[in-house]
Amino acid sequence: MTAAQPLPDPLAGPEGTAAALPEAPRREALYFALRNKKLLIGSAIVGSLLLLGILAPFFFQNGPNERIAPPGLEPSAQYWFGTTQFGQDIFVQFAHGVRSTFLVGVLGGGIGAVIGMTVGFVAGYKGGWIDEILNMITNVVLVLPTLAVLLIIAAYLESRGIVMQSLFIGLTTWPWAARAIRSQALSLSSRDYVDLARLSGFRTHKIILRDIAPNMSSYLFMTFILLFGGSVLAAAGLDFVGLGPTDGMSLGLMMHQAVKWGALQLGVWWWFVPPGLGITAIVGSLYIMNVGLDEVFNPKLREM
Amino acid sequence: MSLKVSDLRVYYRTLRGDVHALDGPTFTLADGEIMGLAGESGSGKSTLSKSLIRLDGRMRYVGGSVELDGTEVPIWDDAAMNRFRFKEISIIPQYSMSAMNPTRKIGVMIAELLESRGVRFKTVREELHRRLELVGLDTEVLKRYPIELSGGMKQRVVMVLSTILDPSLLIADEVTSALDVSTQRAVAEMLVEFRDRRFVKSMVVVTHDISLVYQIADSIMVMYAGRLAEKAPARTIIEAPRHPYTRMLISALPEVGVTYAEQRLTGIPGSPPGLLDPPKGCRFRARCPLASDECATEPPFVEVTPDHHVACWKAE
Amino acid sequence: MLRFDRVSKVYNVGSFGSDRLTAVREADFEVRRGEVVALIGESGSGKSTLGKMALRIASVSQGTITCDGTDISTLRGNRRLKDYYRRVQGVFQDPFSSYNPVFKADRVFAMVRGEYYRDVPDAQWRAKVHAALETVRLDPQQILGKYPHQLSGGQLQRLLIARALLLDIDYLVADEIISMLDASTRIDVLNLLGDLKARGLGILFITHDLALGNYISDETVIVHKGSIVERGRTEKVFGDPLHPYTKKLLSSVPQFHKKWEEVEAELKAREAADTRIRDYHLPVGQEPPAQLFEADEGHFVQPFPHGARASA
Amino acid sequence: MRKYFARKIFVYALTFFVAVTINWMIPRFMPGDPVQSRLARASLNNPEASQAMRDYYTSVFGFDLPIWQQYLNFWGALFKGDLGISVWLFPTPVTDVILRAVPFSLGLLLPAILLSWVVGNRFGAYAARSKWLDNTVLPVGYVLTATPYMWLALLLAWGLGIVAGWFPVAGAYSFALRPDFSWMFVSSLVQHWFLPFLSMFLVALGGWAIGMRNMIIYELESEYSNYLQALGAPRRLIRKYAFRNAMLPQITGLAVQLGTVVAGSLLTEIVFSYPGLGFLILQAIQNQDFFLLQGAFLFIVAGVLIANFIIDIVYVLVDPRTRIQLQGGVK
Repeated sequence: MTAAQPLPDPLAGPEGTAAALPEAPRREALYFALRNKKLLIGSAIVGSLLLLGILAPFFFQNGPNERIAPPGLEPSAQYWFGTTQFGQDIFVQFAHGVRSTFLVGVLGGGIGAVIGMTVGFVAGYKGGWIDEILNMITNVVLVLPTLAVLLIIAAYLESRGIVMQSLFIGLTTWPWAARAIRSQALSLSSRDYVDLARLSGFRTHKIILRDIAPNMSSYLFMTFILLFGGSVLAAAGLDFVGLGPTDGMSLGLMMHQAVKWGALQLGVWWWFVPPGLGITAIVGSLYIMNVGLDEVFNPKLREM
Repeated sequence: MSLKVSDLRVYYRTLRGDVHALDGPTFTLADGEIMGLAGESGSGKSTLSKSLIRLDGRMRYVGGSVELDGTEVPIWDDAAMNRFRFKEISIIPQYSMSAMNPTRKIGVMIAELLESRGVRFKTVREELHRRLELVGLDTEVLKRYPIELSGGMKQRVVMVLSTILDPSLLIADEVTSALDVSTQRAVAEMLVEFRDRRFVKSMVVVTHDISLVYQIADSIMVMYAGRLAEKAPARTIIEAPRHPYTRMLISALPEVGVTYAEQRLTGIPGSPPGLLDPPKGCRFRARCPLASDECATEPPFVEVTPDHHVACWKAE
Repeated sequence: MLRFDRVSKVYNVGSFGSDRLTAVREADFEVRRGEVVALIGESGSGKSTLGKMALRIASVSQGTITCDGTDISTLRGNRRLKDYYRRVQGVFQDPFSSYNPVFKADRVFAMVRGEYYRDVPDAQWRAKVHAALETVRLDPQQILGKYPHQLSGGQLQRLLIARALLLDIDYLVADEIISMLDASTRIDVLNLLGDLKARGLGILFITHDLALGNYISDETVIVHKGSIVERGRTEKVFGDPLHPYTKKLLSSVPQFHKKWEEVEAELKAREAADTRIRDYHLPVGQEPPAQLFEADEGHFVQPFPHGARASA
Repeated sequence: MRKYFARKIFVYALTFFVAVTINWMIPRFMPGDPVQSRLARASLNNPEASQAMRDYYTSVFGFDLPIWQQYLNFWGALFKGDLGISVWLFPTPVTDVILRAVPFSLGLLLPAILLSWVVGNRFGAYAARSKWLDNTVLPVGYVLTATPYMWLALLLAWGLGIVAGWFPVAGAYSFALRPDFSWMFVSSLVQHWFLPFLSMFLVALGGWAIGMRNMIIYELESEYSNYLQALGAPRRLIRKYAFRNAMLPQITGLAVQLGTVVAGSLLTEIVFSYPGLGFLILQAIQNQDFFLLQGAFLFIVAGVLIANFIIDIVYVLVDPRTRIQLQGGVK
């Protein structure tokens, strides 16, 4: 969550270079994007896991909870990740788990991003008492420990689905994003071009959407990625405690079952290693991608 | 001869190649001389002043030499330069208001800086107090944090600190440009006083405001597009400039008493050339009303009358 | 007439507006069509706030600003505000910050068209744009379709003036529009304001630079710490400055052909020779009122203690 | 200064109020009347507990009372420290059950947070030194922060506990021992404590290292660093200043990260069956002990709020800028 400057400041460069850049800023970003190792490696890992999550389940004849094999098999050519104590194919579970992980990330991160952006933009642009009140709300939700709130809500829900879970996650993880976007929007809204948009008769929502947001697009995208990662981890925690979706499969639920049925004591490492590895790979690659993006969009970091 | 710069070339590295920000200026600065270094943005004036003390990460030394009091200054070698910095060459930066560590008491910061350069703080403490009082500050400021001082006070502390070791050369980088009219005069006059009291031997005052350096400088050097255009005593530059750029520039500047209704001024048409791939010959050629074929060759920076150097074929 | 009638601006600072900060105190002056008024002050004087209030970017705390008789704070709703902006426009200090860096520079024209000239056919619009560009002496070929960073500061400021002209405005608020431009080109942009004046525009030229204000304006208003200390015809204010602050500014501004000491000596000599009886002197220690005293025909000064030097 | 803290306290009080209100609302307004269904389910399993629950619900919720009266009663009980009776450990009051678990949670949390903060900051400052270090420390840091707490706990428990056999993997001390101050008991306590501590420490470490690395790069590019470099100050002095200044935002970061670390400790305790609040929560969920769950929730919220307030005080003490601004000493 570094404070990223969204776009190169045309006045910040050394003398003469500002006038010497003939191309559009976007094309320049692409140039750096294609040469940034962190971005390329990160997106390769996320991309391949995403493909696995989307496509693999279509090729399995069996569902993730079906007992189709001898229990407790080590990884082999037939069962790539081995089987559980109940004879479920761990690879099948993994693929389904990856799918729901992405779903939670997109939904939870998306809901969090929408709330965070709305609150942040309105507070930062409007200022005054609207800002004071939104700030207060943000601070209250910010200091509430997210997982504890989610636990208490989930515990009372009779049936839990991924969508419901994502909704609650999104409702609790937005405050830091709102704060970050608020301060960016605040500094952008004092730029002269915002005043100029007002002098052109633009209404508030139009100014936010057309003039402020496009200048932070990279920043907003990076915020979404961080919220995505946060949602995935929060969901994994809930699932692990046993408050995950009541139907279906998730990576957190796999770990929950592994612990519940003594995989640790029995030494069935292939039961709990893949799900955690999957989460770490997805979230970690997203974070590293984010660093890459930051380097692409923030010229100061390029020199490092 | 205090400072001697010969054919200094410093470029900026960019994606599309080198920006020829500083292309071979050669000049000297006498003992006790205050030189105003004037130019528009992209003229190379700040590249030149920065080069004399510290090249930043994007700047690349290409060639030329700098000599101070007869000693070669290794500006290409960051580590070797440390010997000269502060003690021989010092700077009052443009960002004086934020040049001090915000979380350290000013006195502690100064002591730590001095000790780290091998100077016992004890030996300069009294002189420091004297100079702070000279610029109108209470020595109490040493016990304060920067945030407790006004912008002007911070700037004065930095002026005293930068010159406390009596450097031979001081670079004052746009020190007055962030100030209001009513305070910039005091700061500018303080610079002269520093020279008169021999806190510094000679000084380069970098500015975009010729009328300001005219008030305090002995000589003015005008730069254009990475090269020197003209250097002469201050009064000569204003009253009898020889380079067409200097002439046109001066006649484009209004001063109190000149009005649109009575005496319409005109600017210089066009804009400076890009320095990524600078044009051959005189760089002012494209905007110059006097330009002719000979201007396709680069004019040398020559002394046309004593102490008056011009780089123009038309300057007779 | 764009008239400031005892206009004040008070900012609420601190949490829930617990502290107050007066940025402008009972400013009273006007801008007529066909006239340039220079509003001169240092940083923190409140000069930009006055400009922002005239542009309805900042609200007026007390007093009224009227545009040809209409109180502009009563212009509520997007439609009436847009009508106002058709007549009053602004150009700001930083040409690079005035353009949204992700769009091409000529988007400022497209914005105007989208809000005001939706129904104008393409050909007619193009003619209008070209006419405006010609007024500000820009070559459409060199400007249209470029990104802001590909243009110079001077070109960008001219482009903004052209944008304002598309709306057929009566008044222009020019806030430090040339202070960030290079010395060799800034004068041409300033001259442009003179041309616009000749076309009947009223211009509020906000600046910290006395020489620029002196050069272009008909009327001068000097502001100091939120209050107007002196105003009148430019030749009067510069030729016969009354308020100590104005004198201090004049003796501090660096000139070309005179050194500071010479200017100061001249001012002193003139002051000594001046034997007029001042009836706007205040007893020492009395707070100066916001209302100005008419010292000479159309030349107003804020009363100040006798023998006072500048209080800055 | 007083105004600043009054404002902070107001936000924390408001947060606590919101938390209590959530706590009260959820059982009341969840679809399908969960209270009745819990009562019904509990009465099947444990008739005695069911009676206790019913008593508590009537006194606090008083189903026939108007809503606002129920709400006030809830607060009244709360102020008396009455959070109900635990069903899981019937008939111990929830407050007692929680107070017994709190020391274990704090014993894990405090060292893990503080040590990871100190060590992480050192690593981060170190990483900013060279491109090579940066390219190793940074990815490792990101992978660590991306690791789910329980997964690293599982890996350590399996690797160092089960396979290597160096550390026990369940409980806070050996089941064979009774708590006393003997050498044997204390060493057993430490042995059991180490793995959960280590796993929390490692996950939190990454975040601090990354934060510090970013902050210090920012500080090294700041104008005071530039000025020092121009005056030929040695790198040592410049780094020292940058490090100290970069620490300040990291203190605020501590407050922001608190919720995440606490959540991590809950999950870690579950893996190691470590008898802190996390383990209680798992038991509460599995045993449908809702009083216990809600009580634990309130304790966690209160703890986080108190910690936030302590961090606020520390920050004002260490950052001269804030301190001076709050004292109104800015000229």
